[in-house]
Amino acid sequence: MSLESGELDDLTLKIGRKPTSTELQIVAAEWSEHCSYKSSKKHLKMLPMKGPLVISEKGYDSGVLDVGDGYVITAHIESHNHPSAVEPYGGAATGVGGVIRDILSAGTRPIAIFNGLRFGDIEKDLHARWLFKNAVKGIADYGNCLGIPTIGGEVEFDKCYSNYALVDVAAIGFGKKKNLIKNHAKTGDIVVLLGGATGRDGIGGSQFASDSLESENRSAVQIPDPFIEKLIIEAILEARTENLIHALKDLGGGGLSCAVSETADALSIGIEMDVDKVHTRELNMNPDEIMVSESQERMLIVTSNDKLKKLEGICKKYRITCSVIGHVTLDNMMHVKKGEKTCANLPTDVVANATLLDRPSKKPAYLENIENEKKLKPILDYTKMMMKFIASPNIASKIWVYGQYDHEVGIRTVVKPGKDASVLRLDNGKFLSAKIDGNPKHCYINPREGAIGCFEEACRNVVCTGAKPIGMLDHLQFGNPENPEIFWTFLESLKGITDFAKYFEIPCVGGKVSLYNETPSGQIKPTPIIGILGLIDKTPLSTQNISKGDCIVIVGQTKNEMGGSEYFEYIHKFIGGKCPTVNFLESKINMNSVLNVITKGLVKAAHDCSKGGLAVAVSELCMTYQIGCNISLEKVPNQKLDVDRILFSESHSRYLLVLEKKDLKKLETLLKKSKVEYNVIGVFGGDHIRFNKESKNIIDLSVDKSQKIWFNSLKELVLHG
Amino acid sequence: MAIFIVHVTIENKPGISDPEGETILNDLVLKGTTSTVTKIKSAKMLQFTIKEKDKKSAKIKVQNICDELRIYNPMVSKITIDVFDA
Amino acid sequence: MAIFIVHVTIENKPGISDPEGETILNDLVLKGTTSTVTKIKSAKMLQFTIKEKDKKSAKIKVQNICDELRIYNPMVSKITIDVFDA
Amino acid sequence: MNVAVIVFPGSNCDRDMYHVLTDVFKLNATYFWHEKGLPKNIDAVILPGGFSYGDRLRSGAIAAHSPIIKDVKKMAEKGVPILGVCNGFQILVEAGLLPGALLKNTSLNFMCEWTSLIVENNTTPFSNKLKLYQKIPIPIANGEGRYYVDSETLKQLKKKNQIVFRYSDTVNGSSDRIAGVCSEDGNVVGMMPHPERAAESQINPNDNKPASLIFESLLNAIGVQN
Ligand SMILES: Nc1ncnc2c1ncn2[C@@H]1O[C@H](COP(=O)(O)OP(=O)(O)O)[C@@H](O)[C@H]1O
Ligand SMILES: [Mg+2]
Repeated sequence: MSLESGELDDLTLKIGRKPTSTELQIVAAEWSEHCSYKSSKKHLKMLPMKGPLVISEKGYDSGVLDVGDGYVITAHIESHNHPSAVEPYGGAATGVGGVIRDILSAGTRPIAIFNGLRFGDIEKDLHARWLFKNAVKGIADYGNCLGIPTIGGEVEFDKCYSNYALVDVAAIGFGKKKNLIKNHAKTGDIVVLLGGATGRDGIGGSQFASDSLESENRSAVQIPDPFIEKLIIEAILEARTENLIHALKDLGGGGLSCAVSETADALSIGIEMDVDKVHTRELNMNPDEIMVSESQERMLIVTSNDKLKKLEGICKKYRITCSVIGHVTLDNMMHVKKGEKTCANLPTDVVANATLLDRPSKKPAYLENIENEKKLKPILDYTKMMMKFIASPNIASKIWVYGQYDHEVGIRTVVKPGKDASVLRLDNGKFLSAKIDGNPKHCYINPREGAIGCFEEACRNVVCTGAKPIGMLDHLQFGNPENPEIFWTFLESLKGITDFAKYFEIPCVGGKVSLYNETPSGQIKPTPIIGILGLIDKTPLSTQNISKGDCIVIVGQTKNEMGGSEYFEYIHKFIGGKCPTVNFLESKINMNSVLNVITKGLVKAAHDCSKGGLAVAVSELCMTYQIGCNISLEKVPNQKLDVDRILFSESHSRYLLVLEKKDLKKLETLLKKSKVEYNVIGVFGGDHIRFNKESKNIIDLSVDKSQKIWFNSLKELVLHG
Repeated sequence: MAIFIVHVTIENKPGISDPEGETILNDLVLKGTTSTVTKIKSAKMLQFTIKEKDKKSAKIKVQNICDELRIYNPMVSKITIDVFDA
Repeated sequence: MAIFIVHVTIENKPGISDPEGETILNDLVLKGTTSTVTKIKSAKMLQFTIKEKDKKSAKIKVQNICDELRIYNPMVSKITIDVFDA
Repeated sequence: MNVAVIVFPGSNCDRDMYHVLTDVFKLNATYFWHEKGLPKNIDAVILPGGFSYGDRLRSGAIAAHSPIIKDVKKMAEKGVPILGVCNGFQILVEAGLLPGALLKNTSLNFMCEWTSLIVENNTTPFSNKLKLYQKIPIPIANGEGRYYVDSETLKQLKKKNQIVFRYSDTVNGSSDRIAGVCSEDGNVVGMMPHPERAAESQINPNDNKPASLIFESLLNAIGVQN
């Protein structure tokens, strides 16, 4: 672990002397990209962070939203890409552990986990398959053991992730507003480290996450212990209820170095600590190792001496260790001692605030001609093509994944995974809907429009359950920021997200930046992920059967925007074309009208149109509800497109609505009034999914057969190749 | 050709924690009546039955299988291979 | 008193199916390049470090622990105990 | 009427069970930490699901040695209704209160899905309100849920009417599709599926009545009028 060249001078200048070895380690951890956001922080300020429901407090690692009646939800997103790429099981599992502790730090109980998974081409690449299988198992074993339901996510495969993995995890917490931890501390308060013992595992992890995998330090593996984490959750929540916690911080990247310096900096205090007081797992750990170890399942608590006994009692009950490692001082210094000897004594604001960078950016050369389309080979048999498409890893049902996650525990899950967004019931009678989405294929072609598209897609998914988006989480994952072309794609995505968030007044309540996502074969495609939280005041739109004679209505225009579509990439092996663009006004009108008709109880089901276009969205409805349908493609509002473009364009702002015929008039009146583009495109019934154009049949799938393939192909691929 | 039984023991590398072994020790064994146990490490074992010309080649084959098919992840675990006559 | 390492191997009794071993054999090993493996059985191993006066007493102690604390479930599993010098 | 909900380190369905007992079925329920003893005036005991001791060694194997299990055994002898759900079932089996073993699912994966049970014995304190062969839509969520008994024990189970619930389809490879069993006296019942996840219409996409009857059976058994 080391500082970059200029940074050593910077540090020496700031503290007026040569740093000690421990100081170097502490600062290197805290000034790493992962902990300091030095490349991105200046720019992240553009995101709108305030809103009527947002509660901001100093020192929170997660966003807090007021959901009324004295309750709050908290949310956070993290990734664990580098560790998962070398040890998918432990990397993914400890990723879940980390984000859960961020939720816990606010004093709320974690109630849901989301995961976004990205790997290379699992059809051909055995290593990618191994990574995928083990990452899923890691998340399952960790979340299931904690008893926190993993209720949603996404899975995507793309060659750009070969020999690599993107593992994103988001978590949601819930609690009483009055129980939120109001981080504070006063001189004489004590600093307690609670949880697992500190070992040599994960040393240098945060810096590892900030390096490219090429130069990886493979010692940074972390072993998950969900059982300890579960006990920590219960102990912390009990201590919170008993008012034993003044300030709370989880230990993540950078270990004690970051937790101590950031807590001190956020609360404008100093902390003096002794590494000999830290409970360790291995003998003879030196101060440097103890300060930067990233051993999992640890929390830092500031409390007062008179509360210590009670806190120790709780820890004893839950059989977890807690050690008093230091105390609060007045001097805004982070003073690390080993017994009597001083190892480090640094101003906390110096440690916690790396010098921010203003990196150069430049539009990448590859974007020059990316929108030009090549001539495609005509598809002779669309039915056959659809069967192949439905079985393809990106389109196939992800039931093999979410079936391994306990998504029911907590008995809040009203809408289960497998639909657009999952919905949880809250204790105040309201419902929370949430989904995360990313789309690197779109973002590669147009980082700005692609990122906006992810944002809109996540909103659409939440809207389809009847929820109004109230908050957003963003996770910006890019390659090496020192490359101006990469940095340009980062800035473009960020600007797009900012513009959309401002237009829709959806505050950003949390986020994360992960850079240096590159492998020897190159940079990953820009992969921003957006998580949306939506609130439902009355009833969510949940499972009702679709019956014969029910109508299907599409809201929104289908446009000639095939760039980055699954159809271009999977069927035609072509990367290019113009990617879908969101028209903000149209997006807003469509979103509001769909919410309106759902709230009025007019629709039985709503589904958004996204990956794979209309053809896949309609088929998903049919396969999920086990019923056939007849679709007339000429009725789909579009820009005079060929059939394949109507079928497979991934234009945004489109929704499919299912309703009883008797409600159609009312629906049309409402939709007309709000001036949305829409049309009735077909009816349900029978056991075949049929797409026709001017009475000519284009696609004809048996519901049973396609459903089997759609449900099973991912599992078959993973287990039996 | 002869038949061999090959035991592959997969365990965490030294220095890497073993939460399962620790829990079995602290929450079960040390709560029992025997107090002379000082450590428990958990491991996984696979017993291969393989037809090869000799012990050496049986061992090499199994080692290759374990490496190629990622039966274990060398980042976290190490394996020990013992060959026995069937 | 001396220190011994005692290996307890817990495996399914004959007749009890072992889906794990079968899956590793069929979906992994036999799809690879080696075809001489005819069977794979999975087992769990616990390595005890114990302080006892001799090997024999180490073995008996561990056997007792396994029986009393139900380290294995006798309806489905059997154990093998091997003692080594530390 | 007082129902004890036992909490082990790693239990994670305790709060769900408590909610259903108290908020839905208006029973008096109390949590008991595994190191405590059980008072005499307990009318029923429930061991909820979760991952006691992180499922280490074998699910339920370590928790079965908890101090409270001694009292649970005493209650079992006295005929007090005792229900183990999921990990609670595994603990009862490991503690020797119920026969058999719970092995890894044949899929080798954790499985969380909705399935359907068939009632095979409606004389226990947890099934007396159900009809024989009635179907119950209910979710499972486990990794080691494959119930196993040897053929001799199976014969005994059948003879003594100890099979309480069967899966209507082959779900995880359980012997004779067994999903739940009871003690010879019938007062101790263990089941892998989660009735507490199926008893409310809001979270049950199918029909919550049958699963509710499991709790109403308990009300009936301990003499609560409703
Ligand atoms: N990794 C995962 N974990 C849990 N649920 C998942 C995962 N991947 C997909 N799902 C679920 O499968 C369904 C379909 O996902 P996705 O294809 O991403 O939907 P959409 O196209 O609507 O964004 C959703 O309910 C989603 O939550
Ligand atoms: Mg969707």
